[in-house]
Parts: sequence; structure tokens; C-alpha cells
Amino acid sequence: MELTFSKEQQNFRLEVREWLAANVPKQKLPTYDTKEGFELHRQWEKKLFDATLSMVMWPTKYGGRGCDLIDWLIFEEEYYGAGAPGRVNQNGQLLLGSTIMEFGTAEQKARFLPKMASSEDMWAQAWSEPNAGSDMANISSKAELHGDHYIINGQKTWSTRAIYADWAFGLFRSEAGSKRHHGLSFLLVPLDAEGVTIRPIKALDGEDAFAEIFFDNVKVPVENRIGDDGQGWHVAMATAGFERGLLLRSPARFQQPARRLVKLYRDNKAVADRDASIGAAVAKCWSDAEAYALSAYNTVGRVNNGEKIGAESSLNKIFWSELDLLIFQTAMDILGATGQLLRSAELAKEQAYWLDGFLFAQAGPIYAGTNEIQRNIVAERVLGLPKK
Amino acid sequence: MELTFSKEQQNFRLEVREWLAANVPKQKLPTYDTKEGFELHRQWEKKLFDATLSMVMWPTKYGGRGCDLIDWLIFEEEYYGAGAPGRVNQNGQLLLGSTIMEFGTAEQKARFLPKMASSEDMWAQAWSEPNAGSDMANISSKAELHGDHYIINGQKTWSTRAIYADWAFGLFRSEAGSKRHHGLSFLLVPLDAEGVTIRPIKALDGEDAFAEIFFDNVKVPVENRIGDDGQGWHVAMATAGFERGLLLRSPARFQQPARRLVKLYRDNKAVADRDASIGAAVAKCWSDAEAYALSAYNTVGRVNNGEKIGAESSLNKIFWSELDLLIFQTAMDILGATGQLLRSAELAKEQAYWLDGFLFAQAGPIYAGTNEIQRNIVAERVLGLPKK
Amino acid sequence: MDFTFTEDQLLFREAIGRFLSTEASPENLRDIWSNEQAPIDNLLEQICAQGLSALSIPEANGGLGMGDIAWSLMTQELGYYAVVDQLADAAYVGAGLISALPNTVALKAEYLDKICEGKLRLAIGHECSPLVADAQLAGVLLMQHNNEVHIVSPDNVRITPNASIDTSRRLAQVDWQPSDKTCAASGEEGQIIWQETLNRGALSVAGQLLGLAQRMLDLSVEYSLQRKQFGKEIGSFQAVKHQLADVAGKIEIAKPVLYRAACSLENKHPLSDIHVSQARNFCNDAAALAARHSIQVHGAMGYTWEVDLQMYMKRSWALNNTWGDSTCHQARVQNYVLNTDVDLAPSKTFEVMS
Amino acid sequence: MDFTFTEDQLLFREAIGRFLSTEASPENLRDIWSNEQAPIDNLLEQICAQGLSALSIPEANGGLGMGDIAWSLMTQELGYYAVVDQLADAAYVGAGLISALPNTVALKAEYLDKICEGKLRLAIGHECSPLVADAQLAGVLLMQHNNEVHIVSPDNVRITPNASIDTSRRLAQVDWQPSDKTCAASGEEGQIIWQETLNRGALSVAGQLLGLAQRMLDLSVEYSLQRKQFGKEIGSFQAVKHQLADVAGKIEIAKPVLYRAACSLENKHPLSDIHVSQARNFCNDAAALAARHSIQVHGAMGYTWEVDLQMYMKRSWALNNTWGDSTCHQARVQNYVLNTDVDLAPSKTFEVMS
Repeated sequence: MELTFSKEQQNFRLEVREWLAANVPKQKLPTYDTKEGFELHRQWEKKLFDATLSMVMWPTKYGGRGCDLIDWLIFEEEYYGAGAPGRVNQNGQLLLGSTIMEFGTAEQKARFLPKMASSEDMWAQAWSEPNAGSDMANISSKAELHGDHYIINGQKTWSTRAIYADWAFGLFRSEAGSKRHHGLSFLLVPLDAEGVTIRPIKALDGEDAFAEIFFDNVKVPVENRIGDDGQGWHVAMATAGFERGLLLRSPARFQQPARRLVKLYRDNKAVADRDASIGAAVAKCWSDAEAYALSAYNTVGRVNNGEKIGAESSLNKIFWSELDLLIFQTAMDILGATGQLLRSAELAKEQAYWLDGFLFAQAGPIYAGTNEIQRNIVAERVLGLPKK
Repeated sequence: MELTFSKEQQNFRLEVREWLAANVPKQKLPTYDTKEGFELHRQWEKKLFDATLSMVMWPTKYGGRGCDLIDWLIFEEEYYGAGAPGRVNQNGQLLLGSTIMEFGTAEQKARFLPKMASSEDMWAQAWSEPNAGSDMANISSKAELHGDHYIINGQKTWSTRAIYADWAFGLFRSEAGSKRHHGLSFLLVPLDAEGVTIRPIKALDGEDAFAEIFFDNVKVPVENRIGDDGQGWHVAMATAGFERGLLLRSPARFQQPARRLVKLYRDNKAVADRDASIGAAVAKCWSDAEAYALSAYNTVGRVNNGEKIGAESSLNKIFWSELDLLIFQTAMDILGATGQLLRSAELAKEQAYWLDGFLFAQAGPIYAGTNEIQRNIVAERVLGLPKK
Repeated sequence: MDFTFTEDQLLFREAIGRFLSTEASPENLRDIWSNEQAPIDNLLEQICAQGLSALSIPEANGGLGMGDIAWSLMTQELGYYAVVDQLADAAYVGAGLISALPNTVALKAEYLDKICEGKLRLAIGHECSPLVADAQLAGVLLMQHNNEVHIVSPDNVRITPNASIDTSRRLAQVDWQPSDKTCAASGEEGQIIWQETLNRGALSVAGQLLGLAQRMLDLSVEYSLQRKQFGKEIGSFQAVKHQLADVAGKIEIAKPVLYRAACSLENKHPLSDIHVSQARNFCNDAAALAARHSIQVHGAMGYTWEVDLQMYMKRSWALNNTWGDSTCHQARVQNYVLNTDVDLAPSKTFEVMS
Repeated sequence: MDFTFTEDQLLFREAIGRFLSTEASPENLRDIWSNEQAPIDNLLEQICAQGLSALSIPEANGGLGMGDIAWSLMTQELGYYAVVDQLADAAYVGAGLISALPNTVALKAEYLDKICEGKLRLAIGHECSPLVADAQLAGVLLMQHNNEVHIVSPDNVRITPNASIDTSRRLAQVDWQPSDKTCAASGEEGQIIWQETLNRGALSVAGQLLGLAQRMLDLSVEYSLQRKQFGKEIGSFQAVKHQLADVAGKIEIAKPVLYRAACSLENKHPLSDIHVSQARNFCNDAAALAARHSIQVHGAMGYTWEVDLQMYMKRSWALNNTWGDSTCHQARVQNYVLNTDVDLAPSKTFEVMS
């Protein structure tokens, strides 16, 4: 056990830190759930890509710089620490990227990854369906194979970023009459294809954060399938574990608001300390965020040693989603009457950061597998309790 | 709505207060889970009875003084506020007493109630069986009717106070082959009867707080049955609701430790305030205990107006059991290293009060229907959620 | 000792609930949330037409003389139907404030009459918040300046709207100048009025939060009976059952605390501050858990603008820090318990014996 | 950056676990809990025979020179098997203390040798508690007097046993007189020794609490698979599943916090105090929730003396305030976060850059 960074790691950190200091927009970008914000975020991603900081862990030939997970943790610490923009293409880059890296053909890699890294192609996920939320295997959208292409029909929902994105990826039932996890295929669908209709869903904050996607005889070439026909569940799940969870929510993503919460508390100590429990909650938030970071470094070390990581990702999911709620709830308690103000309000300064985060935190225990499902997984797969 | 006490109520309070001030033993009695402590508590009960303060709500002819529920709440406030001894015969007096009052014949009332009020007869409950804990309807102990008597066979467990008690009351399956709630009879069994074997169960604190009772062809006369043959479940459940719950755990039972906790905190403020969350927890304990008291007065008012009280008792059970844990856990946090000391330890002064209470509080969410069962009841009966 | 409501009080509550269930339906509410001004006027006119604005006005002034106890039922209905601030602020809190002004205040009787007739809209600016609700709508503003109560015309103030998460709220900063001419009460008298006004405002919010909690619970129960996962209604899963049972528990325990506070305020009990803040803490808690568990039960649907839940949930988050931040109410109770030497014996719940 | 243990460290842990699973079985443990003295001697002799008492002794003195990092695995095994205080206090905390004494202390080498051979029992009296564990058994007592370290013979002290809820603990008050003759270190040197000793003691307890939490979880899982209610194993009920999953979560998140603290202590990191207290907070939490949910899963059985659970549960309650009250460890972290002006940027987890 050696908990210090090598010279190279320190240099990498400093490089990232300096680049961000020079390049992070001084003014916060508008939310990427608006057309304007989406385009500005796309430009930011291009800038990151040009500095080979978009996908630091990817091989150089796909636009990355071949870093390992520790470097990635360092990158994230600097990225969030600098208050840099949210990653608009993360569902493609972090979720689909790993899948293509593992299951894609050489052609698919060359075709999709570089444009994903540069965000020339923006990606939306298309997992959930109206009757396949927590119970993902309940998918009923169909893909019929006709020679060199599939014809897909059906409906997806809760598709993040789908309104402005160029592509979607998801599972479709390609074997008629198949049940549950069988007979599904993992397909990539251009969102400008004929027969695709996208209908926005307004999120809690009133912005079009999600969409429903309707597929009406949409033609998708076989080259857009990742993995074999009928193997979609396997493909989707193989990278669904620890790494995917970690990539989706790096520790720095929580350490940064925890750090800001501590500052908020220190700046408003007299008000906050009226309720004795606030100080304890602030300290807990910071401490929990740090524990999550320690846990990530620990797990990455074990992964690097070849250890298989199991249901830890379920525990991580529960932990960070509850931490996120506590951080932003505590901020709301400190802010008091002004915490409810929107960004446009004259009295709102830092408030909008906290309110946005508070709203987003509400979804944490729900998306990426509800926390109830995660607890079931832990109980059944880690503790060996019976399924039914 | 009128939240002040009448002159009569105030006078009653003062009478109780003065009597207790003059009579409560200066030295805490030894636990009634020991032979010596049991006898000393029996003597205390006799003393209460002689002052007609044992069962204030019972009719005078059975040794009470015909008070109403408000008077009873007042009595409890004074009783706990004075630090008077625990009520060793409460399972008889509070649980069985109400049942006999409602379902007993005139003979049964005259035969059992006065001796119960004076604690000449001590009562143990015999509800649970090894395979009928939370699932009480799973009872398998048998009672076969033979003319003027039953022959009972089987085993009861978790029988509080059974080791030194004179009588037990419980449900027995009197209709062979009957299922669940059907075919049960409510019987009173003298514990010195032939065929009764009692085996103590040591509780967490090492004392014999419970027992298993084995019945081997025990003969019980039909006059010892409360209600009709086969109607035992109905008899047992009719008084199982709000009033029984309230009698078992009056608000004052929690207000008194909350008051002591506040004092413990004030006396150890510097130490306690090292952890910012302690003060907030202490205030919450007091406030919760008061809320429970307010809730009791409110419900009693509605009962007096003829309102039917439903699953509130389930909510009360959950509330007070969690409050009890918080009170004693917080005290443990304030006491620190000395909190673990037993009564016999030289450094233990107030500590033993807190440790005893802490241990006992652990059982709160378990006995009288686990809190999980109570939550199911609320969800199904109050909110109308489906059973399965 | 009788901790219950009269038959009349209960029937009145029921009638108000029936009225609001049509006039303040989720559809109407959604209109108010989506547009700027007009729909509030409609609703308020309907409400005034029912005489609801006259509830708190003393009988001598032609009102119904309804006290805090009855209002603790009313405010729950207002919360359940998420009725905009104006009604409770004018008909309850504002009317109470004006009634408490010295009779020498020339406009007092006129204002009480106008409120009775539903012709006066009030906004109250208390120093517990930099934001005044419904200032833009107000015909008159009642503003705090230290211990002084000022009656200010909208012509003499600058109003800067501040948009908030509950778009049915019209919050604003109000810039104004106190003067001898605007001052209607001061010194100890003014101090008592503001103290009582804060308590009444806080209690009004407590009741509304409790109503909101109940609404969120009802919506969640309903949703959990419709929505299926793994082939069963989600309401049949133990995790969902327990989450909703816990919300029911928080609501039930908060009720008597709210009612006691109302009774204390109505009877000017010396511990009114503490009792009101206790009520706020319990009602805040109930609403917060209701929001937390309701969105969880609603799953991804709960995160959308489309489901009604969002309006009640956001309103509960907003009210949680209205008429006193949640920390300020915690502080009043914590100070009483931790930093005084009051003996908190079980017998003291209602008695303030020496 | 490598946050993992060596193969050797992991294998050693496994071997210790195997050894303790027979020597410190629940049956043996129950003996120790029920009787006064003898069984501890047996266990300690077995343990010394395995050379476990020599683990921390520097290699120069014939020991294995095992550091805090490896001990953070060992202490979890000691906790899992609820091994009495003496082993960790002597072989780990006490050995560390003695090793840190100046070489001028005449008895230092002799004591280290004796600990190596399993011939010296130590008790440590730190001012964080009025109670000294295993004072009655000790051949020598290491006592704190302000910044001074005193080596005291049992002949010169008065020992008053104080019975505690964990009857395998032998807690006592120790009355003694500091003198120049007993003083082995003082001033800044003594202060550093005591600071490090408190941290080591606290860390030892943290590891034990984590082991206890795991044991309680294992016992509960086992029970929930045997016990049936309503015709099903209770482990199949969602409420039970979620309670136990939450315990697993607390245990998993505590581990890296424990390991980081061990690494900091071993490397004399300037934030060792904070890191150790953070570890204690997380391990305290894990053990507390494990106890809470385990007794719940065990139902009425969990409240009895008969089930093994009670020993592990009570020990966790006792250790929670050993080597520093839980509030003192909370305080160290809260002070650092709330009352300093340190910037807590995400990049600072391991770096102490200026």
C-alpha cells in the first residue's frame, strides 16, 4: 500500500490543472437541455478533444491518451475541482464507449469512437420502455432481421439528451417470442433515420431533459449491431458493473459540491449553527465524499491487480445517490428562504447552483437502477439471500 | 378544544403527586426479573392498591377508582415523573384486565380482577410459540375440551414474568384441524397446575426476563375460558388496538427519560457538544416525547367523543419504539466510556439507568408485533395497499 | 381538557375541501403554474365569493371571527390543494395583523371591511425573509421595520420580482422607506404584533405543509396501485409499503403538535413561540419525507413536469423555508430545551406551573 | 498510488482467521464471558504460542516488524472473533508505545523481548478514559500523566475492577502515583507518544468494530435463511433484505477509510488524527447499524443471552467508546472541516500540497 502519486501522475495533474485554468469558460454555460446550451457544450467537448482531454483513458488512435484509471481519477478531480462544464456526451462516451471498446469490430471502433470522443456524434441512451423501467428485461421494442438490415418498431422512454443527439443506442427484441434476457440485440440507431419520432419529456426543472423515441419501421443496417444477434443483454451487462458505475459518477463529482458546501457553511456559520444538526451534516457530507473517493482508489487498485469486482457497484450507487441528496438538502437548509430562487432571480447568486443540484439529486435514487433494486441485488448476490 | 385541566383533574394530580412523594422507595428496587426484586415489586403493588392507585381506571368494586383516560394519563405523568417502580404485573393488569372487563362473566370479573389489582395474583402472558412469533395465527398449542375442562398440551415462549408469576393467559387451539385465526380459545392457566413446566430464558442483560412454558396434559376448567369456545382470536384482538397500546406504553414512560436526557446533556454540555449532532438529537428526543403525549391526549379526546381508533396503534408502536432507541442511544453517546458499566461498577452512578434502558430499548421494535409487521398493517389497512 | 374539534369546525373543513377540490383542481393549478397572472385572479375571486376572506375578521367587523384552532384545519385544506399564498396571507395572517393594530389607526376598520368583502389584497414583509409573497398583487403592504408596523401603498414601493421553483408563488423584493406617516404601531405593541404575526405565518405554513404531505401520500398510493413492475402493482412490494407507511406516521404525529400550537396561539400561551416552532419542525419533517418517498415511489415519472406530484413537492420545498427558515424554527426549540433550566417533567405538557 | 495489500498480508490474515476460528470459537468465547479469569489465560497462551504477540515488535528486537497497514487486517479478525482486549492492547498498541520510547529507557529492550516471547502482559492507561482494560492481568502498566509516559509495576497501584456489559472485558480504575522513577518519557516526546498511542488504539478499535460488524452480518444472514415466518425464510422478505444490504454497504464504505488511516499512521502523515477519527466514525457507524439490524432480523431471539449475536453486539457497543469516545472522534473531524480554513478540493484526498 502506497498512497502517494508518482512523478508522472503529479505532472499529468498539473498539466490538466493548467489547461483547465486557461480554458474553462468564466461564465457557466447554459444548461445542455436547451438547444443553445447543447451546442455550446458540444463546442466545449471539441476543445477538450483537441487537447486530448476528452477521453483520457481511450487509446490514442481513437482520440484518447491511453491513461489508466488512476489518471482518470486525477483528471476528474481536476475537472470537477475547476468547475468545468458538465459532460454532455457522457452517455455515449462513458457507457457506450466501453461497450464498443469491448464488443465492437475494428470497423465499428474506427467508425464510432473518434467522432464520439470529439462529440461530432452525440449519443442518447435508449434503454427504458414504458413497461420496462426497473424491470429492464421486459423490453418489447422489436427488431426484425431482413437480410442486411433490421426493421425496428416500438417505443423507448427516459432517453436522456435524445432531443438534440445524433444517435441512440439500446436493446431491441430481435427474436420473435423470446422472453426476458433472451433474444435481444444491441443496436445503434441514427436519430435522423426515417420513421424516428422524438417527443420531449419535461423534467422537474421544466427543461426537456429526456425524450420518448418512437420507432416506426426504422431501417437499421446490420453493421450497426454491437455483438451477435440475440446477445444484446450479455453485451449490455458485461460493462454494466463497477467501471461503468464509477465512470458515470466519479468521486470528484461529489467531492466538489461537498467542498462548496463546507464553504457555504463557513460563510454562513452564524445562520447555519442556529440548528445544531447542520454542522454535523456538513462534516458528514465532506467525510462521505472523501470515503467514496478512497473507495474508488481502493477498488481501482484491486481491478489493476486483476480482481473481479462484483456487486460493489450496487453499493456505490446507493451510497453516492444518498450522499448527493444530503449535500444539496443541507445546502438548502443553510440557504433558507432564498434557496427556492431560480437562476433568473435577482437575489439568487450561488443559489441556482444549489437548487439545480438539489433537483437533480432527487433523481439519483431512481435512475441507473432504483436503490430498491440495488438493495435487492446486494442482498441476493452478495449476501446470498433467496430471490423470492 | 380546551387544553387545560379541570379543578378535579388538578386535584387528582396533586393527590397522586403527594402520595408518591411520601411513598416511592428512596432506593431503586432490584429488577423484578430476580426472585427478591419480584417480591419487593409485589409489595409495592399492594401498597399502590391500598391507596387505590393501582388500577385507577377500574371500577371501585374491583379495586379501582373509576377514573377516565385523561385521569390515567395524569396518573402516569406523576408516576413516571416521580421515578416510581416499574409495574411488575402490567401484562395482567393492562392487557388481560381490559379483556376480562369486556368479555369476562360477572363471576370471572369478581374472581380475577381484585386479586389482579392487588397483585396477589401475578400474571404472565403466553402468546408466542416457537413457530408463532410475528405470525401469531400460527398457534399450535392444543386445548381439548372434555366436558367441564380442557386438557392443554404444547409450548409457549417469550412469556414475560412467567418464572415467578401465578397465572398465565393465552390462546390455545381448541378445534382440532382448525387453521389460522379460527378454532382458538382464550384460556387462563394456573402456573402451579400439574403438567406445567417453566424454563427460564435469559435476556440480553443476563436476567431471567422470559420463560418457555411447557404444557403436558394440563387440566384447565371451562370457567377459566374468556369468551366462547373457538372465539379466542376475537377476544384477544378486540382490545388489542389503541387503548391496549397506550396502556402498555404511556407517553410519560418516554417523557421521563427524555427529561432526564435533557438534564444529562445540560450537566455534560461541554463533552456532549464536541459532536454537534448530540444537542439536536437531545432536543428531538424531548420534542418527540412531547409529541407522543399530545397525540395521546388528542386520541383520548376522540375516543371520548365515540370515534373508532384504527391503525393509529401501529403508528404509535413504531414511533415510541424508535424514540426509545434514540433517547438511550443519545445518552450512551453522552456518557462515552463509562456508559458500558453495570450497576455494580464503582464508577457507575446514573449509568446503570441508561444502560438498562438502552438494552431494553433494543427489544422495542421487536415485541408487541415487530415494526415491520406494524408497517405492513399501516400500508394495508390505512393506505389500502394490496396484501401480497 | 378536550383535545378535539367541534362538529362545526370539522364540517366547515369538509365543505372547504369540497369547494377547493373543484376550484383548485390539479388542472386549474397547472394553469396557475404555467401562466403569469390571470388564473390567480379567477381563483381568488371564487374564494372571496365564498366569503372565505372574511373568516378571520372579528365578528364586530362583520367577519366570522374564526380563530387559529379552526384555521389549523383550514390551512391543511389550502395545502392539500396547493392554493396560492395570497389567501392565507390576507385572510388569516394579514387579517390577524390588522385586527391587532391599535384602534387609533384610521384605516383599520376600513381594511377589515374590505378584506371581508374580498376587496383588499395584502402582502406582508417580515424581516425573517428578504422576499415578500404576492407583493405585485397587493393593494396594501404591511411592512416590518424593527418593531414598527408600517402600512405602505404599492405606489410608494419598488417591487422586484424574484422567480422561484414554485411558479405559483409571486415572490419579490420590496424597496420602501419607513416614515412617521406610514407607521401604524411601534415599540412593545409593534413587537408583539410582529411576534404574533410570525407565529401565525409559521403556523399557517405548518398546516399547509401537512396538507401537502397528505396530498403527496395520496398521489403516491394511487400511483403505486396503478403502476406494475415485475408483474405486480408496485404497492405490493414491501419496500414501497414501508416507505409510504413511514410517511403516514410522520403525518399522524405532526397533527396534534400543529393543533396544540394553534390552541396556544389562540390563547396567547406564554410558550407559543416554542409550540409553533415545534409544529413547524414536525410538519416540515412530514412534508420532506412525503416528497422524498413520493418521488421514489413514482420512479422516473416523479422526476417529470408532467405528473401532478411535482407541483405539490416543489411547493412543500418552498414553504419549508417560508415564514421562518427551517433552521430558525429548529433553533427556537433547541434553545428552549438545551439552553434554559426549565424542568421538562412529564406533567408540564400543558401546565405551566411554577 | 497502490491502495492494495500484498499477497503476504492477505495470506497472513487468512491464516490468523483460520486459527482464531477454532481457538476463539463462540463456545470458547462463551466460556470467557461466563467465568472470571482462567479461560483468557488459555486463549492468550495459545495466541502467544503462535507468535502473534511478536507481530509488532521491530525486527531488530526479534519481532516481525508488522506495521499499522497489516494490523488493519489483523484487527478485523480479532473483532470478528471477539478476541479480548489484551492481545491488541499488548501486541499492537503497547508494543508500539514501548518501541517509541527513547532507547535510554533501561527496560525497553527487555520488555520488547518479553512481548516477543509472549511473557509480558500490558495494560495502558490513557487519559481518554477513566477505565483501563485488563489492568488485573498486567505485568506492567503504561500510564499517562499529562505528557509523561510512566512505567508502573502492578505492585504500586490500586486496581478497582468495574464490571461492564461486555463481560469478556476486564475494566478497572487504576490509582497510582507518578514519580521521577516511573517516568520513561516526557515533554514533546511524551506528547507525541501519547498522541500516536491514542491513534493506534483508536485504529485498533476501528478494525475490531468492522470485524464485529461483519460477524453480526454473517450471523444474521445465517439466521434469516433458517428462520421461517408466514411459510417463508425471513431472508426472502424485502424488509429484511434491505436491512442487511444496508449493513453490507456500511461495512464496504468503512474499509478504505480504515486502510487509509492505517497507511497515514504508519507513514506519520500530518493528518493522521483526522484520518484515524474518520475511520472510527465509519467503523462505529457500521457496527452500530449491524447491531441494530441484526437484533431486528433475529427477532425475539436476538434479545436473549442464548444466541451468539449478543456477545458480538455488546462488544461492539462497548468498543464504540473505547480508545476515545465516539463524540471525541466526531469532534476531531468536525473541527477540521468546520472550524479551519483548509480548502477541501477533490485533489487533496491524498496530497497535502500547499
